[in-house]
Amino acid sequence: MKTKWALFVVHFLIAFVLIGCDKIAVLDPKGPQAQTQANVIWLSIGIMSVIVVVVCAILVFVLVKYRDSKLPKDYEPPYIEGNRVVETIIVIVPILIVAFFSVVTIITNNKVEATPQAYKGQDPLIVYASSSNWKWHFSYPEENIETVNYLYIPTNRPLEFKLYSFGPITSFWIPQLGGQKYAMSDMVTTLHLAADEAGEMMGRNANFSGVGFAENSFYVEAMSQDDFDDWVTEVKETAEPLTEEKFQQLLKPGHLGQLTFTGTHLPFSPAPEGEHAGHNHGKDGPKADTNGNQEHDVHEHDTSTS
Amino acid sequence: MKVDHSQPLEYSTEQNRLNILGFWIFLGAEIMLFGTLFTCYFTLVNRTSDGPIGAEIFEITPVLMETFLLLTSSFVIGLGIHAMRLGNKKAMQAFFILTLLLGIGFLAFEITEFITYYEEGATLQTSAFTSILFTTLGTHGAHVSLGLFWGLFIILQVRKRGITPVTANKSFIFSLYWHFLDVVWIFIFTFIYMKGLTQL
Amino acid sequence: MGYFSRFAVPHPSPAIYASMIAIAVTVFLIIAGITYFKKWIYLWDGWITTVDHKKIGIMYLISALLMLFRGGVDALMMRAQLAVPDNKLLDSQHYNEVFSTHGVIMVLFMAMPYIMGLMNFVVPLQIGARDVAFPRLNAVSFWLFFMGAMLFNLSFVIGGSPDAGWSSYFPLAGNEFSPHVGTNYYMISIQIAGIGTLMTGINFLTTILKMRAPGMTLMRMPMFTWASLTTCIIIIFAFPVLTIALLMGTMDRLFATKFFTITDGGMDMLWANLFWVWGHPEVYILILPAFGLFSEIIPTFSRRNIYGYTSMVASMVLISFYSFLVWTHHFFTMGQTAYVNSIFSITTMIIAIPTGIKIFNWLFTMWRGRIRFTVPMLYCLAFIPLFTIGGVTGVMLAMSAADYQYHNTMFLVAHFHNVIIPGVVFAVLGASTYYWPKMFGFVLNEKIGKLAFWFLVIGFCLAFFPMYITGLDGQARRMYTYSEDTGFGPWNMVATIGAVCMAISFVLIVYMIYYSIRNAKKEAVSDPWDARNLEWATHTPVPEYNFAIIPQVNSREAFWDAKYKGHPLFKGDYEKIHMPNNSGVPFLMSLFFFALGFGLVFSMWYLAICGLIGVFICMAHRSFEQDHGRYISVEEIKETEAKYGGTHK
Amino acid sequence: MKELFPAKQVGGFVFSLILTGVALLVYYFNMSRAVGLTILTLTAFIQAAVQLVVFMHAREIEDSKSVFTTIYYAIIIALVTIFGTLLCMIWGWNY
Repeated sequence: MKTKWALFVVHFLIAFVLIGCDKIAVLDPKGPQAQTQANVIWLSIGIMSVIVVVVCAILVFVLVKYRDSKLPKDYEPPYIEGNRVVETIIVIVPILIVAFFSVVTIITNNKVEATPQAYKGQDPLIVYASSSNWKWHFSYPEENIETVNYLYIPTNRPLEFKLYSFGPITSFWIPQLGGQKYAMSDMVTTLHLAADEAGEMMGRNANFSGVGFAENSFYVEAMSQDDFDDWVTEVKETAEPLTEEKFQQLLKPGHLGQLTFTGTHLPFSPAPEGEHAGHNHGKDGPKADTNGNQEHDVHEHDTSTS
Repeated sequence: MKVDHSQPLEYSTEQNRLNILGFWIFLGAEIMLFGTLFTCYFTLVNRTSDGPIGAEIFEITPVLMETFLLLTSSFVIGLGIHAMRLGNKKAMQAFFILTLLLGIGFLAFEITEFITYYEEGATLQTSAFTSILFTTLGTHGAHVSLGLFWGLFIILQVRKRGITPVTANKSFIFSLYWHFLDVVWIFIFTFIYMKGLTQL
Repeated sequence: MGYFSRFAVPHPSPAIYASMIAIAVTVFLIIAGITYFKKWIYLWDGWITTVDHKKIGIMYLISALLMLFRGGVDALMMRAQLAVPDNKLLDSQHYNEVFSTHGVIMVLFMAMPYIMGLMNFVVPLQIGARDVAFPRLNAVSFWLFFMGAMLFNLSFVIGGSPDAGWSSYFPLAGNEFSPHVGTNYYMISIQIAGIGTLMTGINFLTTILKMRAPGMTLMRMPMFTWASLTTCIIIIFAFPVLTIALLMGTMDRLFATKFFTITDGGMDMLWANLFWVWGHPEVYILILPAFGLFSEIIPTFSRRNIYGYTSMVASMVLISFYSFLVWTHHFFTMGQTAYVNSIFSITTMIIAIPTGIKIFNWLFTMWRGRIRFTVPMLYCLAFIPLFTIGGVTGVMLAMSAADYQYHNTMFLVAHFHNVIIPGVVFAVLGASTYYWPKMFGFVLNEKIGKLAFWFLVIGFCLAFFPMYITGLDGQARRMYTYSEDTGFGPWNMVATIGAVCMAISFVLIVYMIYYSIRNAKKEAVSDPWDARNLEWATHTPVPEYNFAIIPQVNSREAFWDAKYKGHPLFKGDYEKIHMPNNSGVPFLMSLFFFALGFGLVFSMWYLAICGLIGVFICMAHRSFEQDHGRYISVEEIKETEAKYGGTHK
Repeated sequence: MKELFPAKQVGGFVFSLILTGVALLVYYFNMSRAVGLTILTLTAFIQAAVQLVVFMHAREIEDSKSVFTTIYYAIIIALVTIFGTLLCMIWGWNY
């Protein structure tokens, strides 16, 4: 009876997990980077389950065989210092596993930190994604449009996200396209992604950033390049221009719906990269552009002394 | 309390040996403390924002004076411990007092230096660089100031109670502390001042 | 009123008002109770001024248990809030405060002191010493931790709790985004407790290096002592980093320095870096003593010596060193290049190797043993598979390409609870049951203990395994709510049910203690488990001098060999014993620290300066004080030994 | 009077002064970054070693093994922290 129940529970759990896995975002990739990561995850789950099974098997064996109640009354456990061979095995095998994983990790690190292999050579779409409490601003400098809290991207083209923040550290994450990366206030990080197929996705800030954090998510839609171009044209025809004044209003803490503008905030509030990087600018924050010369001097000290 | 006469007075009891080893381990932690400050200093040294860089505010003369004063005081307290081992209470006290005077001299130079920095517009709040500069120097300076009081207490105790296993132990541990502050200063001198002045 | 308005909680709720009243009532009842039963003098002489490592250990344990319940209530509140989608039980601000305090309390004010308590009680007994190297400093350590914990808990009712997470990343924790005093509390209370911990590290390292019984070479030390030694090394070199990080954070908040600010060259990455330079070794500060405790319990209940002693020691030493080489894996996603991430990925995975060796050695210790399923042993047996799962998910997290997907999600939350709960919590609960007879002279009830154990294990699995799945499905950690269409609902409900099971288990543990105090046979048993190491060679309860005669050690399991191979442990005659005097100064000094901390939190400079002067006066007092301790005469020893039934020879 | 000034201590002091002087060369003469930093690092560590051995009597304590282990361990961990931090915040970061 007991075994029957146990079997039932195990079956039930396996079925439950399998049904669940179908829809698990990270394991349901829509782009090459997420695919790489999902592969690593499945590979590590596979090898790691073997280790867990081996440990559990030894444990069960030992517990069944050497439990007090099963042993003869006069059984006295021996004194065993250790065994060279056994100890070598339990050192060597983990070392081999770690060595294997090290190779995997070096290869995949370089993969996810570069333009996806399949789309190499193509001109990437550059999107400046900046966060403010608790919104995401997406600037398309080449298309010269800007959106808030939603992101339209073309499929089959490399995407280069330039991330930074107007406040606390946030983390830009679209699970189905690839892993996250931090957006910080005084420097720009780069995230390489790409979408293989059209579809709707969830994106969010994954790093805790205060009261409005839970709702700090955005809507992502991948579409063909043609649809994307149509959308850009449509935006340019219909959307209001983004003024500095308007942008300052948008930065105020709070939540906003989805907004669309022509023009980006980059001309009047440049991203903290290059000359505008955090370690160069002064009291005025990312906006300080007027005393560029003076800053440049400081910058030269930087390179000479670091 | 068992006293082992084959060893110098400061090592002569079990508790004394424990104290000295414990203090060495504490110095290990202090190395890490200053190591962290140096970590932060090296990370932030170029983040000068609108404020001055090191070469603009550092001056060689006061730095050399501070170095000389602290080096000498470290030497003098070494002589003090030597005198203590010879049992020469008078010489020991003289050396300890001289050490503290040199320490006060060092602090005086450092404070003047800080005032100059402030006058030149490099304050604690100017930039990440000045913040970490003042914090690193200040942590060392605070250690020296604390050492002055500690040394004074020990001189008073030696004066009143003579050179006993207890006071010898305390004096020796204080000397370790003082030498250590000199070691830290060597690194400050090298990696903050010399490196900053020469802009290497 | 203007003066007092700073103490107001910025975001009050009925729960906070209720706690204010509850705290006031409890404090009043405690004071009234002590006064009514005339226990003030007993409390002062017996506990507050004590320098006895055993009593300090027990005080650590009591404080840790109290903090466990505070942190546990936080956990329950979080789970209750997340049980169903769009729940309105807590609002965002409260949820943020709750998870921040939960993290800080569980790591720094529960797990750490619990470990410190066990170290305090067990290590001197295990190495055959009469006390630690610096008994007075030990009292200072405890009281600093205690005052730090009290200061931190005060934030709940005065001024508001910290709400920037237990890692308090800047600039979120800076003045601009966290204007109320919560984060000041965080910085200063951890600083105070951290100074205490650093002193404990120095104290115990000196003790273990210098005060071992004659014949106990380093390679004959019991496993828990080895674990404590390596832990102390990590403490000594990790905590100064925290000291500096907190100092810089405090200065940013109180004196407007520019370390981690957005403007003027400040670098928010540096805080994350410093925090984890300390934070990763801190994880091993928790887990190494836990490994040590398992290595004590498993041999005892397998009736066998530990398998592969040398490799066990080597792996702990390696872990203590490697723990300093891996910190960057906490922020793989911060924008370093692929090669930096690869380096730290590999160092992180390397740490799994010594840990794996330990797991297999424990398994082989049970092999050909004679396994008894007592409560402490059950915790060890549950630890092995569960910790293995936690460990292998750790290796998964270490692969930085995949970490981009796990980072900041419930997967990560599941992982570290999966190592800390089976690792540390099971260890301390098992060890408390194991050492309970030595501490209090009676054995805890097995039946209730086993029931609590099963509730805990099943509750744990239910609570944390679903998080692996929701994490991979995109549930970020620290989200106070989620919408229905995310599909996280059912899994979170399971997790909440698990949390309730764990809560029941802790209630059962309290009931077990109560029941055992009432019903257990109070006959002094000095060796109830047929154990193997020196801590069981002395009487129960342990006399204040621990051992009337310092034991002579000539093997790794001195007490076992004394029992079964007839090696004489206690040679020679009684001699007068030197013991340190009690002192109220440590307590007083930590009170001044408390005043200093409270003054700093609220920028009340006069109070802070007074506190600081008080601290210096205490230090000066210590410098001038002539305290040579006292002697316990041979007659007294004879009397005590006769009362307990004589020294085994 | 002479016995109060042992040769070992005086020698150590003079040596320290010389090392400081050598470090000063970097200030007074123009030299490349590599040479300058090497001279500074060497003089600093040698001077620290002189303090440790000559003045702090680190060798004569019966636990000198423990003492040196502690100091070496501290130095190694401090260096790991310094260079590791620079690696992930400065050198290994794309500005």
